[in-house]
Amino acid sequence: QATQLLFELSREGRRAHRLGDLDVPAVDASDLFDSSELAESAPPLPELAEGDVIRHFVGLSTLNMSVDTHFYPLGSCTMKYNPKRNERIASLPGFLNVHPMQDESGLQGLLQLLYELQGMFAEISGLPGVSMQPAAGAHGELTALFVAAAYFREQGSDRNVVLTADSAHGTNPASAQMAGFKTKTVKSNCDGLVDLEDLKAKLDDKTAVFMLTNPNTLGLFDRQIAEINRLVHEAGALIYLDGANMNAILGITRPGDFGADLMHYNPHKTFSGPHGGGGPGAGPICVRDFLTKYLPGPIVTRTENDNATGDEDRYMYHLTRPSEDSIGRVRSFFGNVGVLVRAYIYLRTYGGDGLRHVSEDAVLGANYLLSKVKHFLDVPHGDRCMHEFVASATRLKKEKKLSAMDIAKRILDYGFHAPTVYFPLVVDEAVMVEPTETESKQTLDAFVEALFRITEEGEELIHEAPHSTRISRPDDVTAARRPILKWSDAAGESAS
Amino acid sequence: QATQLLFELSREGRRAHRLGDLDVPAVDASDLFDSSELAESAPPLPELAEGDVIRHFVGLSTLNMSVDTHFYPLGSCTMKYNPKRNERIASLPGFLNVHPMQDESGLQGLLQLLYELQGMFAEISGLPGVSMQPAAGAHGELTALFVAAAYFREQGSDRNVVLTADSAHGTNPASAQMAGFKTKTVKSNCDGLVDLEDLKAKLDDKTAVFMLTNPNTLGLFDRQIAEINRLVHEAGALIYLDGANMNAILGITRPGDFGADLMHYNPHKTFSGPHGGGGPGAGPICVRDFLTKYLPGPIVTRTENDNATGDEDRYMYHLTRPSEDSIGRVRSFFGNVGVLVRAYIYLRTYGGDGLRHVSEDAVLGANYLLSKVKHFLDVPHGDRCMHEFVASATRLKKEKKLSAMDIAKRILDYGFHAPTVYFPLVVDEAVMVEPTETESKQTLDAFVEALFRITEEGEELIHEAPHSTRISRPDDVTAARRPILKWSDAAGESAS
Amino acid sequence: MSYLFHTEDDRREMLKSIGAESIDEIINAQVPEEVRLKRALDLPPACDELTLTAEMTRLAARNASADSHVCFLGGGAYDHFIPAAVDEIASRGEYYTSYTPYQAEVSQGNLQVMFEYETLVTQLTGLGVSNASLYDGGSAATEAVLMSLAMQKGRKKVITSDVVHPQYRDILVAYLENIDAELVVVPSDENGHSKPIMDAVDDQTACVLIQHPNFVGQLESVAEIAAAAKQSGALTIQVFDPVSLGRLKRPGDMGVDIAIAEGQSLGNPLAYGGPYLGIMACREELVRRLPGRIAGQTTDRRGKRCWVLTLQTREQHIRREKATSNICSNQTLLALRATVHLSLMGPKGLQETADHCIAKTAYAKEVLAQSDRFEIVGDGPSLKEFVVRDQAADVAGLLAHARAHGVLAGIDLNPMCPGGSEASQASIALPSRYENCFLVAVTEKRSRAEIDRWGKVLCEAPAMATV
Amino acid sequence: MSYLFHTEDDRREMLKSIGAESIDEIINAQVPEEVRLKRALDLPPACDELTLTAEMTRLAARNASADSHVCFLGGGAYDHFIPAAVDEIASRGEYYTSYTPYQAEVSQGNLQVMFEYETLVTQLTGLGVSNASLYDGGSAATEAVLMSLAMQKGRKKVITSDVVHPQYRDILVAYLENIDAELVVVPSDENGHSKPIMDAVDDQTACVLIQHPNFVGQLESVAEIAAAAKQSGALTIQVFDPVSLGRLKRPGDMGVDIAIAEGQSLGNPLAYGGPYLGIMACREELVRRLPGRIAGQTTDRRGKRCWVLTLQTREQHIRREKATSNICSNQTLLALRATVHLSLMGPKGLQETADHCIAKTAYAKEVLAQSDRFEIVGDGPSLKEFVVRDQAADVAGLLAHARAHGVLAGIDLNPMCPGGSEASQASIALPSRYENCFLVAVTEKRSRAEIDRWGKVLCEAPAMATV
Repeated sequence: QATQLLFELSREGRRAHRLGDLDVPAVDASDLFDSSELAESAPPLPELAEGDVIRHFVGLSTLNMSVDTHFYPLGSCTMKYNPKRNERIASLPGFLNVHPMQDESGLQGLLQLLYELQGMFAEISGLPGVSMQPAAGAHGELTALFVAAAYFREQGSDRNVVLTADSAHGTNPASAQMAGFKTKTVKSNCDGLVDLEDLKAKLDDKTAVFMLTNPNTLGLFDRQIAEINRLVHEAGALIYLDGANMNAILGITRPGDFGADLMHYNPHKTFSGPHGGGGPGAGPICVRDFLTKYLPGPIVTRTENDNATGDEDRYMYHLTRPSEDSIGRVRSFFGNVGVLVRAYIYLRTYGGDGLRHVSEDAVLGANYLLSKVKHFLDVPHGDRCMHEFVASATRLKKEKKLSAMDIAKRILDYGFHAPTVYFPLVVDEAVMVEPTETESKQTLDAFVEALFRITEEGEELIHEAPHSTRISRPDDVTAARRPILKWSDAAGESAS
Repeated sequence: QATQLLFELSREGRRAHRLGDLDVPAVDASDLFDSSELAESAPPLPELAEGDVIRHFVGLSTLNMSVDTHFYPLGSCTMKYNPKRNERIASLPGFLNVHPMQDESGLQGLLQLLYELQGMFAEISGLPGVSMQPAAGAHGELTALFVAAAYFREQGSDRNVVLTADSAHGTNPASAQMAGFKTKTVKSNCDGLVDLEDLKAKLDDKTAVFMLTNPNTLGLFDRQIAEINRLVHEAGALIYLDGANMNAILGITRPGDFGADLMHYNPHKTFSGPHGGGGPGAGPICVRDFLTKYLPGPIVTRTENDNATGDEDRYMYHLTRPSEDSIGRVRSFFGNVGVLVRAYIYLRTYGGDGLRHVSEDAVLGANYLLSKVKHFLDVPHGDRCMHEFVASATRLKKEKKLSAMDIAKRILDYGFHAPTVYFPLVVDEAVMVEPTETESKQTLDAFVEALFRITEEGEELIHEAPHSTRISRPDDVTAARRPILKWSDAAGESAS
Repeated sequence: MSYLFHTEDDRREMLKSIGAESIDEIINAQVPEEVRLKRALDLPPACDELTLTAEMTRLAARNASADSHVCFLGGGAYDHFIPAAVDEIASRGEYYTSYTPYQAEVSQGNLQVMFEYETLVTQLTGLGVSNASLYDGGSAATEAVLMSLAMQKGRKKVITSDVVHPQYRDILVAYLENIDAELVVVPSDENGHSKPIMDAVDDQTACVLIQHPNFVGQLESVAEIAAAAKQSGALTIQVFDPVSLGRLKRPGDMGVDIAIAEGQSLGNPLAYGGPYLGIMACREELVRRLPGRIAGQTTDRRGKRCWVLTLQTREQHIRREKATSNICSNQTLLALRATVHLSLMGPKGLQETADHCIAKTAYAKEVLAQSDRFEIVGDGPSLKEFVVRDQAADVAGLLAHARAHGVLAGIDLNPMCPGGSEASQASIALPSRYENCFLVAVTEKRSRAEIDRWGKVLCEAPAMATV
Repeated sequence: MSYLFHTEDDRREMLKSIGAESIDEIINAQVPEEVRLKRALDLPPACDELTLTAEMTRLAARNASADSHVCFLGGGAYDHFIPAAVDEIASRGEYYTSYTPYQAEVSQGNLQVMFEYETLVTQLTGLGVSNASLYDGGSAATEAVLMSLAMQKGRKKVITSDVVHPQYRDILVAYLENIDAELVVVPSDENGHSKPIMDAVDDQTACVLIQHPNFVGQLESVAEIAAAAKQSGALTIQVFDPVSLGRLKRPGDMGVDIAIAEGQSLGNPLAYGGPYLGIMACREELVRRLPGRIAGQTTDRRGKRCWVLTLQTREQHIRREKATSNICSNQTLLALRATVHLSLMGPKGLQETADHCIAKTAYAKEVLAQSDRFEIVGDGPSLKEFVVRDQAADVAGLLAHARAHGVLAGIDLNPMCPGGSEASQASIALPSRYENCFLVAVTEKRSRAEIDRWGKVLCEAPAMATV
């Protein structure tokens, strides 16, 4: 059946939304405004009935895999179960329909929540300064680098180099560049950890920040962390922790305790999201005491309420504007509050002990998969990992022309989302698997079974996979060479 | 991929819902209750995690066709678009979380709504007495027959026969039997309308009620209605109207105006439902003045409020208990209020004029389909209809062994729900199509095209249809002969 | 117009295909002039979504709800907690906008849910078979009686007790009025137990209908009553409370033949009384008289396990007047909610819920014992519901006072007692011992603070009458 | 534990397969003893759904919302009506629990939505190309500036006006601080128009950033400014209001090169400021510098039309430090909401919404004109937003009074004026003419009764200071 575009469903004169009659005197726009300001006609949007719209978008939704429908072991993305209570509570009008320019006196409930959440982020990270303004992980990275830059600027320092690991997420160097830094790459050693010699060689009096992912994108916790901590700080630089992999270490170890001076969280990953098809996320950052004054604001603070009538109003909560030294804003308004509210509910649901169990089960699941997968796929970095691991299809590629991409495509036919492939760059034909703690052993077993079967299947079957999806192997090259980025009436395109 | 049952997913010790610690002193049930009253263990329900439950039921949902996903031309069922505003408004806590035993003084908003809805039902039907207690159409039928029985009982009459049309829904005779009546069937004539001679022959001083469906299940409005009205009433009987087909005549004609003394509505059909997979519905009934006192209650009434402070509390609304003559209750509490609230929102959305347009477009759509379908399928009862029509596959069956059921099964492959088949019983190999007013011409055209293609397709292809669904042609006979009505651990069943 | 699709062009093209000038022409050819409505319907004018949403929000806000008030009302409908996951599932269009699964191939979702629901009900009740649901608890009780009468041709007597839900009895009266059967309502003993019913059972008795825990919150001697009924060849029907089965013995384990329940408390909102969920389970031998839809397991033409509607020869669309019942819908959406709810609960969750109800109810009784004005009526322990006598004989005033203070404190039993507005005949009245009493339900949702507040409001209420 | 799956049996079997005695053993082998946390995290204890839902409901009720109060606040976030159909779609798990469409075969839903969104944005703006969304309006404005700087190597000057949203300028300052660029904020004229900006454009100017309608609700001479910029070889960036395009000329039709907007008003809830939707469209020639995700059309191996993420060579996961931006997420769920919203609106609905805003805003101005205390500031007509001066110079007191009467009456502009708490530097301050003023937004949602109530509350407020 054809998947038509909205624009192809449109018929002139059809309508969904309508307003009632005006209950105030009507105003003719052309009387009020200069004709040069007015459009000759309304924008050429499609014209649809409400039933059109619902069936169209409900139909499209069924073409997605999602956590609610499929196991989604996408490495580095922490596709865990998204609790339904989070959605319900975050949709209460008192959270959902609150205007960002409201006065703090009418926001005591929300500010209390945000205040407590700041405290929880600080406790989990071991870093006391918190800003919840950044809108996503990469935005948090960038913001933290702005903070570092402001710090060095105030120090009168000319440190302008950021070191990133070769296994790091691509956002690390991109953020560093946007924050005005030069970047240098630190190599991984054969264990997949930071090559200390290379780090030493690159650390100098120009180094501002070493950006570290720990556990790293290979799913390995860097056991040299104490040494890294010493080296970087002795060189006068700061350590930034990419918090993408926090799901491995909640309550087990804290970035602030192992040397990080700044970090960001991905609440849409670690604190159950949801991911929303690629967004929204949030990117709250935590920093050490001496960096707190550079944070963007506002920050939530509290004072004792002298007129308290009970527990409920024991404190007054305030939006405190950032200090003079603040880097300013990185987005409008407070931050991605909707995402933060969900993180708060998640953290309250588990509590401190529970959170440690989350990481324990995430680690257990990944190691269990690893213990099975290693029998038929190479796993270059050993048989222990934290919350994810990276296998390599190099051998299969040589022996059977079976690439990481082929595996990813074929596993879709078995009813699983694909693992992350070709990342991190330090592993050839990488297949990066992150099961998370919210999958059953039955599901993990079924996934391993499917993965194994694929390694035994015929080449042709696999090279043409997936077979069960509506489309298969789209032509990315043509898409990029001759981009079609919008529907056009004139193009005379037809659904197929 | 297997579709496992909940019970097969279960693992001992897994849990979803938990309560917190008791904030009152704990009580040991075995101290409080006699041991003979207590179960030795909790019921053997399945043990699942919340993520299990969500993925299971989200997955199952995708195996349904529904109005939100597919055109659903199921004759006699009025599968129209279910407005999303209805769902949102009906879910407001002030409607959703109201207890049925609350005092009327805390229910003024809801009672106002129900009062106004009673009035709208009366206006649309032309019958002044309304009870909204029945829970479904068939329940409304039964209730109306209870009312008729009570009326004749009070009259001291021994009328104990209900006449039903041979084209009527099966619920008509079944309800009559439950209400203590004997039933006789009135034949249809060759035009598909009531055979007046047969009606005359069967009307006598034992006849209590003639149950009429108008437009009938062939989608035909009985143009002899004035004569039927005269005949039945002159014989001293009452006319009951099966309101299943009200979607054809809203604002066009009223049952009370064409002779009905009692009727029921199907708000889940006519007033946009939704159908909920087969329920809940509602079955409000309307009756003539002289039958009002027999209605089950409570009924909502209103009085002027002497202490009114504005428009909002100008009236006080009351739950009025039924009279002494009332038949009593037919279900607990007020009725299917959630369904009624949706009907109210629907009626307010369209208003009187709009409602007439609903029926006009329903009639237009059905006649349009009829004008196309008649070229390749026999339509025994002419080329005009109201909101639905019945085609026959008799010729195709003879010529190509293509039955109504085959057509129903094959059309599923084209992405349409099947029409109703083998009903009404008066048409051989009946294919009953009701498009409703909420489908676009594009959809109707695509449906006709698919139907036409099927008549041209090869036998084998069709006899094994559907091909695109997860299952095909289940074995109904074995299901009924050796019923398996529950999952059983011992059966050692396995998913396939 | 609101949800209509056709543009003027569409209409023109469609009329052309039909061969008609106008829609009126099509209609007028069929609907005789004499019965046509010559004016517009007199309804409020069409209203847009924005305006209507605002207006309805104001209307909704004028109702006291279990959200705006603290709710201690029960009597067959309870403010139990509903996990968010239940709403998430039930709000999927594939469930709520589909219809009865006539085409099994495109209804496996609903059919499997029905089959799972039926299985859960058998697990819950300890009985062999369940249907896919009925309208509500009250009408299900009557359907169980009708089923018993049909099973036991010749026996015309239906015996029940005056502490079975008055509304359930009201329905029974309405249905039995029209058929050849006799209803006997046996008075309960002074503590509100129905044991006296045992003496009324005879060889003319088709069935005995009891409720356990009963309407006034007391437990019944179900096993004994069922044994006595069985000895006389009568069937035993028990109205049960699903939540109580977290602790109490299951109907099937006490010799009950047909168990029915209001399923609202399993994940369904209060909704001012409906739509609700009629649960019905019975012994396997009775299955062919069971009313309502039933889903069963079978295989498809490729041998795949699947589900279908089955045993349809009981139903009206095939059997017409010979059907077991006229019921042709079922409460699938509410059964779905119950299925999801029970899946989330599991055995432990259900038990925990029952335990919290028990403990909180005991605590509520204690709180009220502090005032001389109130007396707990009945000698037995309570699961979640109990009766309180207001010695000041001002129940209506008391409850109005509480409501003004944000508490729905209980259900006034006076109107249900003999002579009361809801007791139009003796067969549906409560015993007169419940005059000046109110019924209180305490679910797991009620916090200690709420119970304390309830107690405080009641104890501090002014007494308009005196003892 | 909450959402965990593994039973003790599961854990045992899994550890056995791993060859470890315990999870601790696995962890301790990797995380050195010296950095391990030796205590439990100091967080509130685990909380069950019932308790937490009740607690959060109380917390939510302590906020004044656009539901509990009548909202006249704007300033970049607006209380426009959101049809129920938008929530229905966005609450489907297939949308909100999926991730970035890395595997196109199982992400065609999201990819097609992105492609439709992009098309709708081009239809709305009259520009050739759109990305699939950015974080929010404010950061999108800065991304547009960065894009302009990158396009125009050598030109370092960024020119904007003091009536562009102060927070948007605040973001710009933060970003430009770290790179080699100069920000010039040109004062608006006495009526709040940015025409003086034209004189500041020179051959060092990379781009001109204006807002139309601007922060104080006035229209700008966009076409003239864009023409002047073009003459100097600079790009013009316009911050627009999507709803205004129901009536106003589209950015692309006025010579604008890059148009950005806050997309919140297209079906996204206020949510205390986020998550929001950054809309960005530009002329087709600029596409290879566009930040963020882009979906494009292609065909699959069988020739079927389909959609993929494309032009990824701009992005950080391929280009790393050479990427056009570090942005690797997008606001798909909010873009979905906007897509559904615009589909429901259509051209007529958008126009009707703009017309209602215009009429209601005009009416609100009239209502306030009845009081001597208030003066409307600015000479132009308003689409939905305008500035009011409180001649009694007590804006904070006035707005607090209104809030106590259930009305969120406007945004106090004092803190944004020079020396105010939100104007830490001159480049982000409003002109001092807006001292003692507040900003009012009137959307189509405000009924006449609500506007009258707003007027009454304001006019009857006690004046603490005098003129």
